[in-house]
Amino acid sequence: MNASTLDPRQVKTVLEAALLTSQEPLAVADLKKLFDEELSSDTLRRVLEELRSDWNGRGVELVQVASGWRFRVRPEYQAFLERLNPQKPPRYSRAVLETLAIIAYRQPVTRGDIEEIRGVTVSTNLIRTLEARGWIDIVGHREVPGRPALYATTKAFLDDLNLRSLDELPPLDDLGSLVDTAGLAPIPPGAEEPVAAPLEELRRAAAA
Amino acid sequence: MNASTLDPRQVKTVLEAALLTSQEPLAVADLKKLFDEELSSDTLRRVLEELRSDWNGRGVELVQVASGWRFRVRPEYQAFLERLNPQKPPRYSRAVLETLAIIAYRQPVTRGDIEEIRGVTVSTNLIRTLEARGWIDIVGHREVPGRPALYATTKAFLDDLNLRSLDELPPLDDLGSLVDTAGLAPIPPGAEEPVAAPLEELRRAAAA
Amino acid sequence: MVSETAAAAPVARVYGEPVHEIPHDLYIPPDALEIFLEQFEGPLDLLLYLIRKENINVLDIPMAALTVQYLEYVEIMRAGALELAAEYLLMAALLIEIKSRMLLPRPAVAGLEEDPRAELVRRLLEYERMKLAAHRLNEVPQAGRDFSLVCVLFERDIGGQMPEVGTDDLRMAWMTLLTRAAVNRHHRITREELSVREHMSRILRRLQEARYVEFKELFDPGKGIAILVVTFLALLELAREGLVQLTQQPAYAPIYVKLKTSHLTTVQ
Repeated sequence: MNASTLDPRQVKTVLEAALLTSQEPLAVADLKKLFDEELSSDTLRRVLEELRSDWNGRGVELVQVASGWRFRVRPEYQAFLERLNPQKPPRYSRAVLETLAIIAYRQPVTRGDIEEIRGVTVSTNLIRTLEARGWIDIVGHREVPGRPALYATTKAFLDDLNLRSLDELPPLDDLGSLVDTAGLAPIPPGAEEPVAAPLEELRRAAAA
Repeated sequence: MNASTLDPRQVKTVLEAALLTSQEPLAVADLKKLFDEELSSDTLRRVLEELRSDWNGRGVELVQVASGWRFRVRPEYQAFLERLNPQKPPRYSRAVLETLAIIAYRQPVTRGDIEEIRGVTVSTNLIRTLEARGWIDIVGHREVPGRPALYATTKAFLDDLNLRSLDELPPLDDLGSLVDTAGLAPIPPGAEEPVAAPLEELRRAAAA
Repeated sequence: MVSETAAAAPVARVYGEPVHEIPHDLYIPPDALEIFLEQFEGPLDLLLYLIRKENINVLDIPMAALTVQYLEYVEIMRAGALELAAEYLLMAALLIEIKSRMLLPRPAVAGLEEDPRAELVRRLLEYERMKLAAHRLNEVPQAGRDFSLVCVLFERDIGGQMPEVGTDDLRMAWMTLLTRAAVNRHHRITREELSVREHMSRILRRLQEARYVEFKELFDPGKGIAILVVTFLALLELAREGLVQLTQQPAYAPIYVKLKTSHLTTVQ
């Protein structure tokens, strides 16, 4: 599927898929990133309005909130859904968990440190979620321009995770061997082609 | 809205809303709980099939996996969404993948069985990784000295791979294709198909 | 360039042919060797590589040649002072044993069962099957990695129930970060390092309350020597990261620890 040949209907399909899968509301600026070609905010808003009316009369509706657009259940359908596994606790998004992991393992850290490790911006909202929970707090400021706050985990965090100290967190020292850190596909199986550079090549390289 | 006066169209609307909001696949038995009135499994399945075809040609599709029904993004639309969300679960190393494959195709197996097949020690960390992911669990113990734990793959593993049962795993290579001279192939014990039946029994015994 | 020709020559292709030894003076860069050997998941993987590379019939493995070649690799690993897993040596012993049993006379009607190589062949094939299965399993699209799941907000009234987080969630989150390779692989976090970081947070919290604290007040001898050492390391790390300042006027006077402030920095 080529983003540059999108017709308006496909723009709507992509927007719908993105909004249905996002855990957070998506701002128009975020939605623009979905497409290669430049889409004006006006075009996007028009398609969003269309999408909203497409969902009229369904159990789920598209709404605009302060931070963007999102789908949610229509209040009149809540009662039905509440009959499903009512005891199931909600879960944090991966963004929240990653931020929490970085603060736990690398404390004290600034928001900039977290962004560097995650490779994406960390929203104020996200930090606030963890602060509101009482799991992180500010323990100081780094003396660089802007004096960014240094975050650390609190005792409440340890208590809630049933830990006596940070030492009891799972050690990370050998996790590296469990993931494909190079981001490469696994080495092709030996039956098709040899897995490794033949020793001869190494020798030749060494002898050269 | 009164559940006892639901017309078939509303049944579909409620099902759709439930499936769109659920973080886990929903089994037919779960879906029945949504309604006051008794709905037969057949009726539900018919409505689900209708819902599935309603979503044809959209960015999202309704699929059936091991634990039930759920919506997912069609793989051909994933490329668009990736521009929004760089967070993905880890790509595992070969050690993890080989261990997972042995558990998936030879289950139930002990850590010793895995070590025997791979010819190397299997670290606790490696097993923990797959357990933490919710892909494997202990379904019993082998009655030999030390009572080693028997591992099997979970429904969540099949769900994450969008499969309904172990039969849908990629088939194992024919031994004949691995040896040069067909016909002379020694048949290794247990080389046939993954054994699903004894596994169910073990689970039942473990739950009892 | 003797090694050039020696290296290019086929190694152990024919039954019973002598296998070229690696010249003793040949230098292989340890890094290259390590990367090369790291690609193997163990002795079975290495053996399979040797067999497939030479196009050897798995059902009729030339034990002498294979053993020599295998030992050659093991020898390089040892010479390179690489940490050699015991499994590699165990396999070497097994290969030698099979090789010697091949020399013994066998019953006239020798089926594969009587072949000393049968068990090795069975293991090699089973491992290869699983290795291929692992590769294929990894190609099956995975939720979250290759396709997203739908997740529409449902503001359920669950009595303000907060999301639960377990240590496994944090571990998983970290593995995700590792995969994205944004985290430097050499930045390994050990338990020891973690408790240092915990004490860094503790000292910073303490300094928030009091502008400065006397050095020795930060240490509590009652907690044991391990905590004292960790506290000291935490202070050093804080100073290194420029988060605190350690000052002492004359020699032997009390040492003070204070938060580093921009005001002080400019005065200096």
